[in-house]
Amino acid sequence: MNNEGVSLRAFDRTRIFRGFMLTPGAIVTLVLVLFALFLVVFLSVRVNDDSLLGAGVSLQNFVTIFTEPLYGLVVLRSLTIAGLVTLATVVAAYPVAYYLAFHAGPRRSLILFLVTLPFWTSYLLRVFAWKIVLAYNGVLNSVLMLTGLSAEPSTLFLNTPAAVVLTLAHAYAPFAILPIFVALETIPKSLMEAASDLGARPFTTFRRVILPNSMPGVLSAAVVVFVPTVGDYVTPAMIGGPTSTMIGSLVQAQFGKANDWPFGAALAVMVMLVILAVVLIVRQADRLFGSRT
Amino acid sequence: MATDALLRLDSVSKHFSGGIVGLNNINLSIAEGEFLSLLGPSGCGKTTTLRVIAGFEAPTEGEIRLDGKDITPLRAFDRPVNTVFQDYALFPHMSVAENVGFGLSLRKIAASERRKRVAAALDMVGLADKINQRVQALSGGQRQRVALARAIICEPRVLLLDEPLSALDAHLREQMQVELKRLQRELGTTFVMVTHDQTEALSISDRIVVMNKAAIEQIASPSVLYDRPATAFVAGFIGTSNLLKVRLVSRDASVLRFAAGTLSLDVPSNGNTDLQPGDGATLGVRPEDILVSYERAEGSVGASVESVVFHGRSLRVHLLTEDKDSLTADIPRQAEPAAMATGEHIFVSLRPGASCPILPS
Amino acid sequence: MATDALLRLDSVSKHFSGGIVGLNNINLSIAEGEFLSLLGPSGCGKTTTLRVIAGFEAPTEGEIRLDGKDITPLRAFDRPVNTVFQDYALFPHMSVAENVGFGLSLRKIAASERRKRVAAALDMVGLADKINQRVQALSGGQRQRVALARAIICEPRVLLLDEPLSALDAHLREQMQVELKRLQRELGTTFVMVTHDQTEALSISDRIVVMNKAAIEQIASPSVLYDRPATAFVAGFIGTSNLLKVRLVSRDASVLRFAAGTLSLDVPSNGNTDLQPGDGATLGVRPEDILVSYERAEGSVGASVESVVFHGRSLRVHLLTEDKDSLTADIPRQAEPAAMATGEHIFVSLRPGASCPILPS
Amino acid sequence: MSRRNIKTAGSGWLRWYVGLYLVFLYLPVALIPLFSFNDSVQAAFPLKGFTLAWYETLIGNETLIGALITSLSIGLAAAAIATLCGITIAYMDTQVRSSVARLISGIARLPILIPGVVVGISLLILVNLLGFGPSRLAIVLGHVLVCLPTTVIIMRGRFASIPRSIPEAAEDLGAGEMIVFRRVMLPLALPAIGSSFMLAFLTSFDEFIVAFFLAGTQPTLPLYIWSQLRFPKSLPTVMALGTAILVVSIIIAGCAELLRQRGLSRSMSSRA
Amino acid sequence: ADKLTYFTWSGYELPDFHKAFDAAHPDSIDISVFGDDDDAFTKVKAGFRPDVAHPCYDKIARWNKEGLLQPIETARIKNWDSIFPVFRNLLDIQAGDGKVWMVPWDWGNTSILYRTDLVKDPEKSWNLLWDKQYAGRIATIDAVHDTPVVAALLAGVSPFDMTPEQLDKVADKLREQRPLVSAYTTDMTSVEQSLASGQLVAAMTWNASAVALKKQGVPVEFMKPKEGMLTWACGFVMLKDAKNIDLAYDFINSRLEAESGKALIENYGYGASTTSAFAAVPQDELENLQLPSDPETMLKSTVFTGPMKQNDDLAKMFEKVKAGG
Ligand SMILES: Nc1ncnc2c1ncn2[C@@H]1O[C@H](COP(=O)(O)OP(=O)(O)OP(=O)(O)O)[C@@H](O)[C@H]1O
Ligand SMILES: Nc1ncnc2c1ncn2[C@@H]1O[C@H](COP(=O)(O)OP(=O)(O)OP(=O)(O)O)[C@@H](O)[C@H]1O
Ligand SMILES: NCCCCNCCCN
Ligand SMILES: [Mg+2]
Ligand SMILES: [Mg+2]
Repeated sequence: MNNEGVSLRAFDRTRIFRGFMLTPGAIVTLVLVLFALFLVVFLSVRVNDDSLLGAGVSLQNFVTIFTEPLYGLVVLRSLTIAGLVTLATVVAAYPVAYYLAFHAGPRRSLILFLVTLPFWTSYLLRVFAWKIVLAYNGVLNSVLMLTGLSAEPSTLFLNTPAAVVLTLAHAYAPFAILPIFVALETIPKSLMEAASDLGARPFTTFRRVILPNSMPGVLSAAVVVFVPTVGDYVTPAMIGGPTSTMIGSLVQAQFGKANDWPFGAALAVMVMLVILAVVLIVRQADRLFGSRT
Repeated sequence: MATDALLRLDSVSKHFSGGIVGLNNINLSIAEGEFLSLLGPSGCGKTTTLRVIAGFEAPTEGEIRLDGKDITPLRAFDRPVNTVFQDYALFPHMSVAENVGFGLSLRKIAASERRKRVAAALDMVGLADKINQRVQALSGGQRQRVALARAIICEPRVLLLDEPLSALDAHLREQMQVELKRLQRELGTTFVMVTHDQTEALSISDRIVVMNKAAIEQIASPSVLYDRPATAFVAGFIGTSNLLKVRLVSRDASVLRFAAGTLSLDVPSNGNTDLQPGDGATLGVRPEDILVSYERAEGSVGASVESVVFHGRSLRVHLLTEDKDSLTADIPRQAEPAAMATGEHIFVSLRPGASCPILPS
Repeated sequence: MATDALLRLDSVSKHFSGGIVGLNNINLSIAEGEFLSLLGPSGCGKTTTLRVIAGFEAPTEGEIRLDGKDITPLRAFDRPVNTVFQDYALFPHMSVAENVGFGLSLRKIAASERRKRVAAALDMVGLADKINQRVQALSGGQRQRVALARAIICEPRVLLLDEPLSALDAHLREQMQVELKRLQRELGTTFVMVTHDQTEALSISDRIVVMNKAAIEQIASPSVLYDRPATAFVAGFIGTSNLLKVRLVSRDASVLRFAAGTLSLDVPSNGNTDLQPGDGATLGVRPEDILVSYERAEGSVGASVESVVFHGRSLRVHLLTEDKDSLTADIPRQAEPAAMATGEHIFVSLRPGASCPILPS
Repeated sequence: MSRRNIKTAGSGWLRWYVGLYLVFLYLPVALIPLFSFNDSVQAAFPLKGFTLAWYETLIGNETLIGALITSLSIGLAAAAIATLCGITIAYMDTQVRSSVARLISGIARLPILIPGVVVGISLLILVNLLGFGPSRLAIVLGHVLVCLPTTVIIMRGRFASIPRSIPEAAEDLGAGEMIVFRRVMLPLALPAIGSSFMLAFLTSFDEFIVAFFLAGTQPTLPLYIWSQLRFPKSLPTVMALGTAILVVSIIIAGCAELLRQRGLSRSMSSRA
Repeated sequence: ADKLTYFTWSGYELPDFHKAFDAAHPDSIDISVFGDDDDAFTKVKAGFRPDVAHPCYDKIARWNKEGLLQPIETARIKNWDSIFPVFRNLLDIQAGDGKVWMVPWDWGNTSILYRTDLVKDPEKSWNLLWDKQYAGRIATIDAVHDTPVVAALLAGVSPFDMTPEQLDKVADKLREQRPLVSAYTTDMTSVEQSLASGQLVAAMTWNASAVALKKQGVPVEFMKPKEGMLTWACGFVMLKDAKNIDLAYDFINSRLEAESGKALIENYGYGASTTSAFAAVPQDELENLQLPSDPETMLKSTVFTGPMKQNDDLAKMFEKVKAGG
């Protein structure tokens, strides 16, 4: 009997704990996330009449998106640029995370700090700094001319997709480093020893044991970099020039200059679905390759 | 430098941070094709020894030679050595087959050949039907066998085994021992195995290294180790021996007569010792060499039964003699008194002809 | 419902995804204060049984009762049960002391009292000097002992031990067995221990459950299991028995005379059996019950020595009889022929008075 | 010391790489202090002359200090809430695995897909409906939404990589779910928690578009900087501001690091 | 006490512009800023509710259509009569009955700012922004009422009212320009930096940029294209449910003080809407800033960016062209 009372209390405690654990997430997701999601989906099937929520119900927005080649083109361009950014960011960040996880020793927290420090300055300011680097009379051109690699300054660095990739790869550095670092850190040392023992040189150990086991982190990093990049509009606008116009700018413009919220929402829904598809495909591919994500 | 040694550890020491001594001046040379076992209490440095040989730990001092060449600076992957890890260290992202085939795949062995050898290795460890399973879904013993297959398949010059059979039942274990021994003979591989199972060490090894407190106590063949342990520690560790403080009473050409209190012990001298009557010594008396009886006989001593433990073929009996010596005896179940019980009073004598190691006092 | 059972498993089955059967209709009742061992080959479901009792796996079917109450729906922390995990599962972010003290700290035990009990528990497992170490810096056997101390310290009603001594040498192991047994008696705790060591199971348990392929083969006390195994599997598993196909030749009041080819075997009948002369049966013959000699005697059979393995006190000899039966014999080293060698021809007979289990054919 | 030759062999090029990477990270950032002392509105080479004039304009600039405080408090609050949500959602998803928990975890990772404008507009509508309108609180909510996917993703990865037998062992010793969480899983997830918090804070501290829509009359630092950047002649002042933030964060983090190391060296003495 | 909420272009919140208000109501204003008035409109449409906002004239129709505004009584605007008649009489601000939707405050010009050293003696025409030899070194303003208006002028189409066919012509003109443009932007900081560095040789800017660059000694000229500069005007509106009407009037009034306009002229080089402000600025300074003391005459040679009937269609088209469609 007594026992029963005890376990009942424990049962309640579990319930309370679970309730407590669910509450913050539930409030945030069910109120904030669902509201935003609902609004964008709702708007996307409305007809623009310049009012807050549009009028009627129609799939016309989607018809427009799928019939005008421009949108496909811009989405493709966005995916390409975001893909490149993700690739560049993750590939560049991985060795740093690796170093942090396995080699940094007592310097680990210092380097972690150094890695995040630049991001305390405003993003806009950093973009400006990149402009100074890439500009006509900028650092890069000066270096090229000083080293004799080029005779006259190039205007080709700024306002190109390459500039966007560079700037974003810089901007998202900690977002790639930290998740990969967290994943690498959890790999038992004995796995690497086992691989080495079986004759795997460091690179093979890396490729066949460390990399697959860090894939959860790499994927997290990729998602955290890729997804917001696809929808970014500030960076392309500031440093990318017209050839870098991404889907985010179009969405943004529909909500601003063009004042067609329903169409903007439809574009947003479309992008979300495309990104979701990309992420799911990548995750599936990763499963096929046997990762344990 | 012994030229016939395949592997040599020269004055190898390993100090961990925090002042912990993992290995203290280990000297060891292992011949090609030898089956060497490391035996010793928990924490004595067995795993550390293997790790130093495999190349996972750099010795703080000393060097490791393979074929006479100093391999101390070589990395693990450059040493023709494979390891079965105490905690298995299976790759969680690979299937059983991928784990086992990993080493081969590094050696650019054709896929078909690889498949064949993986299947054969898994067959050997009795896991042919688990070939495509995830390693997480395996039981403890199954994991251990996968680890074994993974290391063996590479046919290294030296195979290091860290308690490779500890999770297996006696049956499977004996089977695996036979397999290991066969493999070792067939491939001519040198095996260095850590085990905590004395019988296993005695039955499978060419030589046994007994370690204690980061150092080597004795290196010898199983029978020498068993019959002539160099130290009381070894005697105690190998045979669950009773260590009896005795005095030499008399000696003739072939027999030494010792006494411990009223218990008299006749031990074949084997040309042994230069003990003189009256000298003290320590005698290692094995449990199976102790006879018990309900009747007093000459040279026997009375004792009370402290506890009786069923061991299957025998009963392990803990006794306290009238001289307050604690003794452990293994009594065959068929022998009399068949049903010994705690608290009974009996008489103890030494089995005639029992060869008891005489140890430095 | 047996009223005196502390713990009951009623028709418990566990199916894993992928159609793997972990447990198949297990019925088991364990009395208060009992020491029960689970014995069986690797992968037979021992760990799964413990996990079901501890509350980590919900049985697919069946229920678990404690004190007659159905605890199947209870979570692990609500069960007065503690576990020593096969892979230790020590908390990597805590020191040895913190690991061991974890359970107590949950029970709101004063810090001073806790420190005392932690020290005592570590003392018991021989790790008093490692109290403030990180668990990563421990050897395999040391970790296992920390896991043991961590589970024991809580004094649960039922203690589940999954191969708790597998990483320990015989010496320490026997010491720990004695400690476990003492603890169990003192605290009146019920122990359910998985082990792969037959001797350990026989020596420490009140009853032994032999499992095979997710099911129970036999539940019995050690001596009954040893002397009267219910199945050939149990006989083979427990005693490394030779399973001989025999025919009953004749019988009298006390002795059954069997024959396997030219080998004749006289077995005490123990009022056993209703076999009639001419009937076939399987006899479990233990290695230590096989006698070898260089001379033919009545009822013996010729055999050749296939291999000889040194086991310390005895030699394990694998034999092939003239009738092509494979036999394993344990020959005391003191017995003749003392130095048996592979390829020799000898004669085999059954030790008079040996009690051989007669198994259903 | 013990595993030196094993661990650091082959790390030579890696060290170089990390060095170069740091140069890459700091190259543009280092220009900010440089031009903040340059006596010219144009942020271009060659440098004109040294001046502290831009810093003088910072001092006593109440809007700026207000914006800084607003951003810091919003960043801390949003990062704390997002990390809390990330921890709880990921934990319930990977450990308790109820269908509700999984659903929430799935939804929580979606906002990363929603364009910032949409987040800004919908939350503006929402906070008006809720009655408190654009304000710091509104921005905090917006940033929680923006950071949530990141924190959930990171925390999920971490919790999933802890062997199941660890929480099982704790539970077995009598720890209820809360204690398993608090005493075992949480400490084991600490590095990930730090990472989550850091990333969430950085995101919030830098976020612009959502903040634009949700800001009432208290601008965040990015809003302030952005409005200043529309004035070409404010550029050096903004550079000075960026430099000041950099310096202060170095000092704060440096002190924290010193304290931490001192604490660590004490606990390290018994370590391997 | 309640505070006035004022939503304005960043940079237009300076206390110098409403000293009188601050003196009368210390610490009674909360300011929120925006970067372009499209964003401002979006935020207000989504529910942000300031008392007074500061959009430009061409957006008034849009704000009105959404029902965001309430009329302002000119009778309560002390200096109403000192506002230049051109601005006072703007068509779209009339709310009838002595009421207006917007009180004009600032105005200025949009044209090509070019490097005199890098572009030698250009034809005085907007066509410079279509000149292939400067491909990649041209920037133009990213707003409907700027670049598309110019494109319309060059295509010979009225920017303020066009047929769909004419809109297509404008689109073609814009497409023609896109490959040459290095950036569509409203970020004058970047544009000025780029002009100064030589990355850009010519860009569409507001006149303040010309003033600033010249002051730094950069060799630039603010062109007077033969098709006409663009002239814009902005002003104050009162939101429908403004809570602080009295404060709002006081605020607008303070902004129409001469010294407020003077501060505007002297700080940014933009024109104030009041004659009194112009009177307060020395003549040579006005000349320096290329500000005519009478916008009336100036407007004869410039194009006033009033409401565009097809604003939304143009905007959508412009977005597509920029994206490459
Ligand atoms: N999570 C799982 N998923 C699928 N199969 C499993 C899982 N866990 C265990 N099994 C399988 O169930 C069977 C029983 O496993 P269990 O761990 O109980 O074996 P065991 O008797 O403890 O063996 P050992 O002595 O080797 O530890 C094994 O065949 C194993 O492969
Ligand atoms: N990384 C380490 N840091 C500090 N001490 C260590 C480390 N690794 C091992 N030790 C200590 O060194 C000693 C030897 O450890 P080792 O693992 O070699 O023991 P072992 O003989 O394999 O024991 P077992 O049979 O229990 O596995 C132990 O006391 C252990 O605590
Ligand atoms: N801060 C710059 C203000 C420029 C005014 N914009 C003009 C828009 C024309 N309608
Ligand atoms: Mg070990
Ligand atoms: Mg098991």
